[in-house]
Amino acid sequence: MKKVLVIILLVIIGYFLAETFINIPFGENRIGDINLEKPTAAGYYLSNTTEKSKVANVITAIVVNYRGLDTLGEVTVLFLATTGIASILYRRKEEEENAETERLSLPSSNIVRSGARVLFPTIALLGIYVFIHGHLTPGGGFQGGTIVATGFLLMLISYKGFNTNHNRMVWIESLAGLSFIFLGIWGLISDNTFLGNIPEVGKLNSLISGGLIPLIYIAVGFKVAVELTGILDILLKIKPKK
Amino acid sequence: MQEEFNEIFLKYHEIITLGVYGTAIGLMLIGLYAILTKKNLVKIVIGLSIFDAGIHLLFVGIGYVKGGTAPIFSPGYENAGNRMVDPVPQALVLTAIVIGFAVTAVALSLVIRLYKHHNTAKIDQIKSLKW
Amino acid sequence: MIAIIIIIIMAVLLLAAAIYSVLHRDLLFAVLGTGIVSVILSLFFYLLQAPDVALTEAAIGIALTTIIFVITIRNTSRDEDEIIDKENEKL
Amino acid sequence: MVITPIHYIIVPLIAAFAIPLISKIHKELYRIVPGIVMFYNIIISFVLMKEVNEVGYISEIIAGWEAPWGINLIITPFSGFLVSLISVLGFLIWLYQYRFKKVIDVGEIKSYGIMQMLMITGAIGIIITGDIFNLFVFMEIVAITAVSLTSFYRGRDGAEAGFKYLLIGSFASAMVLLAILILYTQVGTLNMAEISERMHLVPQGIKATILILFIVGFGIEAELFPLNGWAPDAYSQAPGPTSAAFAGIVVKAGIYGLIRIIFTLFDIDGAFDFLIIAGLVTMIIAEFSAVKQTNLKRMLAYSSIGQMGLVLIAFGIGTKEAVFAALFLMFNHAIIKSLLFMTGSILMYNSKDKTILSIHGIAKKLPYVSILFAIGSFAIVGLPPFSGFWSKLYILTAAANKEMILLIIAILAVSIVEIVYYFRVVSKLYFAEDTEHIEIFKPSINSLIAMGVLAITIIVIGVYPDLITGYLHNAADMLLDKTSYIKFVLNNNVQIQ
Repeated sequence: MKKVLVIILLVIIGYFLAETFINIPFGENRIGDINLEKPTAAGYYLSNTTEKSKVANVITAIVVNYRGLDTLGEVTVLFLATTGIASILYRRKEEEENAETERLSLPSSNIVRSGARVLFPTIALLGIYVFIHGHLTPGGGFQGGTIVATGFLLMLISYKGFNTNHNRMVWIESLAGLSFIFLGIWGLISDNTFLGNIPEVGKLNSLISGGLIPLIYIAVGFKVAVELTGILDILLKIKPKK
Repeated sequence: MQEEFNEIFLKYHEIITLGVYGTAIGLMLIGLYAILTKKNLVKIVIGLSIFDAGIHLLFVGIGYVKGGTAPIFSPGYENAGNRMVDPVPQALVLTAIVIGFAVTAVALSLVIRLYKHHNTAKIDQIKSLKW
Repeated sequence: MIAIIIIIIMAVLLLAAAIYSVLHRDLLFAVLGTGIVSVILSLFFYLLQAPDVALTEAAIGIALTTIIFVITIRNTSRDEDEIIDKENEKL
Repeated sequence: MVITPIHYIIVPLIAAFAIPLISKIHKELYRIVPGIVMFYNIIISFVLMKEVNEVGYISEIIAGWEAPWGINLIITPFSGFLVSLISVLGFLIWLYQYRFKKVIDVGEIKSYGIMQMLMITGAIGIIITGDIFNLFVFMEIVAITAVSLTSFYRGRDGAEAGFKYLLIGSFASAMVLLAILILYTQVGTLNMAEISERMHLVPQGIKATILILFIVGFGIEAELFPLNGWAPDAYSQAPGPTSAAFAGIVVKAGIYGLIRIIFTLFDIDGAFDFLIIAGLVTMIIAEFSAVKQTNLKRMLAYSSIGQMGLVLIAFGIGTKEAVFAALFLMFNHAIIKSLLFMTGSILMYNSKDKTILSIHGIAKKLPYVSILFAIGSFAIVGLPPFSGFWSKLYILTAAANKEMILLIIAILAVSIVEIVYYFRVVSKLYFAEDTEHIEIFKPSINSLIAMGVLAITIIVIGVYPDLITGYLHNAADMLLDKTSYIKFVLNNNVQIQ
């Protein structure tokens, strides 16, 4: 009975959504001419990014520079998720000592372990490559950071003894977060706006270009990698049911 | 391969429209169905992530421009500014995906804690609060 | 022509995987379904000229979301209705 | 260094990222850091309010891109007023919870401080940002911290209330995301001033869809009926200071979002009638549910929902006078309800089973807390020497000027209900037979100071309401003046030095 009601409700919602999106034609050019004096926001980004920011990937320019405050907020959300999960699943000291920490792990045969040992540096390098080249190719801090975290995941589940150095993680996380903000404050001092960019360095489509944008994205990459590894580490350490 | 698909997108426009919008709205409805009818907390979180996936697809869908290329001025595309897809929804959906992951992770950790206390992950057996 | 069929198949598969993951009683398979949804979704993003989003969805949606779901299921119950578990406890 | 609105965001973030490091260096320092940040927020508010009263608006652009292209932060007399209120409350809540007894473990208090501080930052961000997607991001910050704080205590119900909140909250944010998406296809921009300027180009049907999505999205934070199912659970399960922060800060941000969307983005007929009806239904249902509650914090939560309904009614009346009254009520509700939650959680902590029944006659043992609770109760129902009286009076006169007789009757009837359940608690505190109590936990001196400051504010504003009415009139004028806002953000974008 409840299911029937829900399905009727869903049909109504679906109808309204379809009705709305029929009026929004797919594939229509809503950007308009990008060379107008006052283009739309998207048009402005497309026509000015290469000149004013010297960044080839427009998405990176938007994420890090035009809408940099969003990205700061996004990094904060991940940070808060790590903090929140830690506090939700927190165990007091005495509980911690009593519990045998046994992580979820693959059947640890030699093949798995040596495979992980070979794969881990490759994955980590790939991730770092992705976030260093964020301003040139698709990808950036978030994608690269996630890839690095996947590498750590592989190590965590294939080596029982592999422990992330908690102290070092805290340092990297804090320093990456702080360097994001301080790069922003650099802009506040030199350009009088928070996150203001200094794009004079380098030329388009070379590794050193885009001013502070690649630096910020690298900081984001480190922070995301450590935060996601932290989340996985906390979740993997839960004592499973018998 | 992307260029080939662009030509096809021009040719069979209606079908593609239906494909993208229809799939997106379909995903949202399926997710909503799971949220509303399922009793298992893990299933509800799965529904939530499917619902989010639908919205993300809608975002990318409305940013698409017929015949456009990806908004990256890589070598050879320096003057392609006028035939690129809309970069703004893509930037927004990037943010939304990461935030969605954070929310899912928090939700799942709550599920684990609820399971520890009640030894069940079903709403109707977790009785202390009204649902 | 083949390409258009591929796209239609992708759309149908996407919805089928979503329905499968909502309806399947074994949560591990349901999570596998969401993984498939993410894979096809990131292909969709790639075809809609959004390589950045495709990469993000691939990294976060396929790898990380799936793994945290699996961890959760390991710590809770694998069966949606928890019948199997209860029976196991009796034995 | 010149003080600009961005300090509201970067200073707490620096502190939050640095607290894990600081905690390794000094054990006491990281408890104080949030307090320093909150105090700095008060200084920022002080400077900016002074400036905004001379200039009218303060706008700050970020990353060097002017208004429609980049994100901008904007302080108007209205938002500046709310932000100052939140800053002061945030500091007092920190003062109240400093060395809060129940929070003992080091790991926990670290994350507690970070989350509490960033929840307040998120609420401030919602209010000062001029960009709609940025608003969504800040909303998520508030949501995630609120969920984690709700399930902070080890007990079993905390996690449940948290999950409920998270489920409803992520549904709400999905709705906001969808609304932003549809809005973007119609106007091609995310800057609120530009959206407001181009809104007349959008067809009515789509406009209504967007409005509904936004109302569902923000209605959840603003505790609008029937979207407020999370509120009583979250309020009653969260730690005491967090409940105070919910009532004083998070809800204010939600209401602000709703009001801002309706006032600056939309001009649909019927939106204001909708506000009145929604507010009325919310108020009546919440106040009647409050009567039958046995848990004090749940009762306060329902009362809080009811008051938010009254705020929505006042905004819905729509005249300058009514908006002024609504702002006054928001101010009053923030300070009074925070005081009630602070005192109430101490009373609850000393009762045996967290019910109203078990705090009989506790006034002899906790005299200061009880008298502060009584002041709060008298103020919130609107007795004359306290500040709550004036806001209710202004709302009633605004309604009378528009000849809404039924509305006046409804508000008065609900006030009687309010009086019934608040006086029931107060009379039991003082006059009921003494029952046996568990060991009494005396509030620390700093929490007494925090509560005392709030109580003194209530009385002072009650005696001299003119102290803040000037600011409030100014704020109300600016809220209704949509065109000068657009003009300021888009054309006259002079950066404040």
